[in-house]
Amino acid sequence: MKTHQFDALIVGAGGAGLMAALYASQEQRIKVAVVSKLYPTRSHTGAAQGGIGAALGSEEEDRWEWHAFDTVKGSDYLADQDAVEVMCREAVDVVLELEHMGLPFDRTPEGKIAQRRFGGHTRNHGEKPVRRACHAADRTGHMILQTLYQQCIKNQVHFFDEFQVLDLILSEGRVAGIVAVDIATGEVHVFHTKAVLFATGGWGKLWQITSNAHACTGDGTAIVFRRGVPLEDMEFFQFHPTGIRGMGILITEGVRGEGGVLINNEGERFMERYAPTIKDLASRDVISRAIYLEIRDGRGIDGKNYVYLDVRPETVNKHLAEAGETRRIDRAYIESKLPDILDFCRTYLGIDPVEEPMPIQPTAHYAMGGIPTNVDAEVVIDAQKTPLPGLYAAGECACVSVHGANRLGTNSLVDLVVFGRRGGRAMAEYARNAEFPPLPENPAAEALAELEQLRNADGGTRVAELREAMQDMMMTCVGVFRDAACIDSAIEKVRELRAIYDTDLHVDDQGKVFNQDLLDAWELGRMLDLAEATAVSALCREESRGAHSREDFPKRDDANWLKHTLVFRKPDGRLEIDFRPVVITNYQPKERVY
Amino acid sequence: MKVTLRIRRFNPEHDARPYWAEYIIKDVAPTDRVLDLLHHVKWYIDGTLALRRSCAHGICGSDAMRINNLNQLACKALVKDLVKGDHGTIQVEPILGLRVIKDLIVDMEPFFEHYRSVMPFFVNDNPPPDGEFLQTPEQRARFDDTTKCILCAACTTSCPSFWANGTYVGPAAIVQAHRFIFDSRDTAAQERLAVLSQEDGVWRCRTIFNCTTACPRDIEVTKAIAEVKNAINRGGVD
Amino acid sequence: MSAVQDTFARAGVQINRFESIAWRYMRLSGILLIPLVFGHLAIMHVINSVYVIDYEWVIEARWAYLGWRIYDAAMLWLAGFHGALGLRHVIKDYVHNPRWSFALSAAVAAFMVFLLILGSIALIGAPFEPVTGVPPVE
Amino acid sequence: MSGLFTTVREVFRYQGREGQVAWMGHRAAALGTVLFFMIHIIDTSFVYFWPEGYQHAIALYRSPLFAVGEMVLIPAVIYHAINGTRIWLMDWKPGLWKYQRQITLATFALTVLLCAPVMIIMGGHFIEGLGLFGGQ
Ligand SMILES: Cc1cc2nc3c(=O)[nH]c(=O)nc-3n(C[C@H](O)[C@H](O)[C@H](O)COP(=O)(O)OP(=O)(O)OC[C@H]3O[C@@H](n4cnc5c(N)ncnc54)[C@H](O)[C@@H]3O)c2cc1C
Ligand code: HEM
Ligand code: SF4
Ligand code: F3S
Ligand code: FES
Repeated sequence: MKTHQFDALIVGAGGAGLMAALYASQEQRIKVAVVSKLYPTRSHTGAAQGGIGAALGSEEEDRWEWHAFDTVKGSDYLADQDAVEVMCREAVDVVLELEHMGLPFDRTPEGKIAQRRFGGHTRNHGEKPVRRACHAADRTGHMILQTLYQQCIKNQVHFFDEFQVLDLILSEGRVAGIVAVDIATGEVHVFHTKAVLFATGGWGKLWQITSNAHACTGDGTAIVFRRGVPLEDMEFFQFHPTGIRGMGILITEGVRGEGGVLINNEGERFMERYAPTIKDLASRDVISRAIYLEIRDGRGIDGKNYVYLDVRPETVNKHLAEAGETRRIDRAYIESKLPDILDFCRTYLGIDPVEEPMPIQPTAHYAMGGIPTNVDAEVVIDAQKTPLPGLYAAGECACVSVHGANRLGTNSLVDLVVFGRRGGRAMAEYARNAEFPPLPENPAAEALAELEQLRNADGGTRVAELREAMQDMMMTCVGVFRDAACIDSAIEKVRELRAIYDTDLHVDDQGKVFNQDLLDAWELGRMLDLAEATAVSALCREESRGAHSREDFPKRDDANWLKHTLVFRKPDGRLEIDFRPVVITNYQPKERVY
Repeated sequence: MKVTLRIRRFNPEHDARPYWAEYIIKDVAPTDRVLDLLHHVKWYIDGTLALRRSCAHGICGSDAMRINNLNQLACKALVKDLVKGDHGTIQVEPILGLRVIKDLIVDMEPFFEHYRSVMPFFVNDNPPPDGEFLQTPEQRARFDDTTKCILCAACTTSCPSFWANGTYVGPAAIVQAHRFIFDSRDTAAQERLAVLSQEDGVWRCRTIFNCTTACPRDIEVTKAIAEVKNAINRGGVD
Repeated sequence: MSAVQDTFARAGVQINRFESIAWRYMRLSGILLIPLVFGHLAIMHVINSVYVIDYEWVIEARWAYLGWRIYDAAMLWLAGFHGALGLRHVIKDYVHNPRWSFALSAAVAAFMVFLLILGSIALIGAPFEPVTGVPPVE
Repeated sequence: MSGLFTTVREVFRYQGREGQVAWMGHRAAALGTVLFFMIHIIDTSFVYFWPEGYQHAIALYRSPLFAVGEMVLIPAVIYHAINGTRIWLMDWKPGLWKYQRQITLATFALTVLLCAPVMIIMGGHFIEGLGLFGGQ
């Protein structure tokens, strides 16, 4: 077993991890390294399409306060408004900083960063849509990830690529290191450190249909959870309304922005019934619910579990005419605005969206909840926001909370870079002043024991079977719609699956080199933890807010539920719930109408 | 339909040399990805099969491999384009010119070493402006194509010049350099051109075009390389 | 795993003029060789043939004229360098041991220089009238 | 891994398109041409250094084996020249990459077109030279 010593360690090399790495490594007096199970440029940040929101006002007047209002409203008033203010204020600065790092944003004719409209982003507290999403074609996330990685190379950040982190080491009430396995050799390494920042991304793979990558298994979140850190707002998981049927590949909101409409099996534009004013441009949670209701009432296409997203020029023009607009679109326009989407559909569905409607269904997309932190990305471990010294988290795995019950499009990328930056700075500052805590004896013992147990698991259930059972269960009972009975059965089921996992799992590969079979099994263990935490939190929240829709409690209930949930895992494995009030500064909760 | 999947397999812990393994997979849909077939093998037949993948839709660059003797992303190669009729064979091998670690996984380090050698990062040491660096849409369009690269290595490992000699920096590194050389905001074009003008730089490109065919992002790789060659010969950009 | 890399290590290098010139030379000489080689092929292999060509023919039909000597010299030198540089490509591709690679390239270069001198002496030195007493081709 | 062996094997396995075929041909033709070029300088220099030797060399060139070699060499040179022009064109005008397949196919076609009459005439010389039908 190898042991390394670094003052500060970053786990995960997506947008949040790389931004933190850049900032932490600017502090010359400390040694920093990044540990990532994927090669950095493979991180899921690269999949983000639409844009990054910042009130730059390149194209028209905009203020960060308006951005903050939209974010709070989008969150169904569950976001902490102090954090939202920090994010929206710093967004402007951080986007310019990205540009100074060479990020190739699209340009306005004057040469400024180009911005476009996006769902929920408005001028002057809801007056009308505003251009706020800074973008590089429909590849914004790719550009952010590449740019940050390039800067890390320039600044000679130390990387441990394809090292999977298995455990967090605590000692004397603070962080002492992590345990990771070098995937290429199977060797376990211990990293002795003063500070750790988790930026391990989301866990869309808990669900069957997801826009998330195979690597999005929520490892970091589950690791700290097992080490006693609570998880905040786990019941809020965003379902994006438009994923390619059966595959979950994301079809950006931009399609509807360009005039695309949702159609059921009767050829009806059903959003007219659910959101009479803005119809297909209502917020993500509203549309996902509407699609589900259509499917449930047998109005899915062929009675199956999907509907159509129709962006054919004739359809769009018909609706434009009905709406009294003069604008008309044609084939060439669609080709120029949505090249990647057309490519996905042509490649994977063999259909041309210009000629045929796209079969879509809601797809599990984004974790609003996660590891609770304050605005400096310090992980806090109770309702009083007590920090755990040396532990930080940023990006999708963390919950600051700026997204509350429903994230606005473009706000995740902002979250990554703003809080990645703050976290990087804060951890460097901490690591510079702190002493190395002593490493406990055999720091990797638990992780090693777990790996060995899994390696030798020779029961009768394959990892994939168990994973599918979990994904299926989450999709049915902890998806867009929930109710107590179904969630209850999900909790029971997940505990059953956990029992099988512990006693009857089968792992084929006993080797060391690239033993992905073993690591898949290990990841499944983390996902089961998160599935249980999600279901338990969902059962607890007896109201409907944002992405959390309880059929047995269809109304938002500010009197009882304007608060965050914190789910704790006790050493014996039991889960407990606590609450934390929402921070409200400027915007009092109102009914959310668009 | 039915597909026989022939996979070039190698486990350094057991095998002296790579061998072909065949798996017959039933009920394959024509729209299935090769990645789906590989997953089927890995999840339900033999968990020891090793391959890199993550996004599953051609965005992350993990799963470039040689499918029916052509470099492709397993997640973008569909069965219907590889098999005609209702039974056929699909052959999957690791990409060429890099050491095979296990099954479809190769050692990417030499590839990334070439990548890092071309200074693939934005350089402009002047104090930044208050706002953004201004750049016209035309200046931005000049290097748009090469910003799309996902570092999948499909191009470099399809290049006979790279197969012949791994010291050639390879098309991917040149594409990455191109992205900065032609960026109006960047100030280190000369340094990059100097690096690429060395023996193992652009001259090793013999205009074979395998790279352009292989690129899953439809980057005009050979064109980018030629532009860099011309820039070197002219002593700079424009 | 990737360790810290000195990413600016190669930043001090200068443009490699030799490679750039060699590369351009391949193109330029190629273009110039087209008329020369095609003319040569047409005269020697298509219009005439090895069945016509012999010692006397070469002197009388061709080297008796200074123009043809210059023509051949141009072809000799252009193709000589072109071929040698071309062989260097091939050696660099397939011979990875730097010492072997250098030795082979040097050998090719030396041999090519020898050939160029040999050819040039012949072109300059050959008489403008055929020497008598050379037996006919059997 | 990489090297001569891999390259030779893989250029026949890998489904490269026109460009790969064109390159294989270009290199093969080039190697053949240089080899011949080297021999040819030596024998031609005999005109000055050793006229009798030159006559021997020509006698050798008239043998059927060399006649066949000549029939391979000439097309090789023609192909190398035309394809060399294509390479030069593609490098000089990178924007042509869109038509690279067509241009490469045109290179092949042009080679065949040019070689056909040359081969016919040269074949004629050969048959004549053999003297089967009287000849000189
Ligand atoms: C298809 C799609 C489109 C999107 N579009 C937008 C958009 O337009 N705008 C927007 O704002 N947001 C968008 N999002 C959301 C946003 O992209 C993500 O929330 C964000 O990229 C997450 O970044 P991250 O840095 O937190 O994590 P990731 O980028 O997911 O990175 C996670 C990192 O952690 C590492 N890691 C994980 N587990 C371990 C472990 N055990 N050991 C070591 N390393 C580990 C991984 O290797 C990886 O490097 C989109 C998301 C998707 C899926
Ligand atoms: C007739 C006109 C000719 C043209 C237009 C021409 C063109 C070219 C070009 C452009 C190249 C460079 C290829 C590259 O960089 O990838 C080349 C390579 C080469 N040429 Fe020529 N050439 C001609 C004649 C010759 C002759 C007569 C010889 C023999 C002496 C020759 C030998 C070579 C060799 C050995 C190479 C290297 C091959 C390789 O790298 O694969 N060429 N030629
Ligand atoms: S240029 Fe294309 S093929 Fe090459 S690494 Fe980049 S994306 Fe892959
Ligand atoms: S295949 Fe290789 S030779 Fe050049 S054009 Fe592409 S890099
Ligand atoms: S899995 Fe990401 S590119 Fe194929």
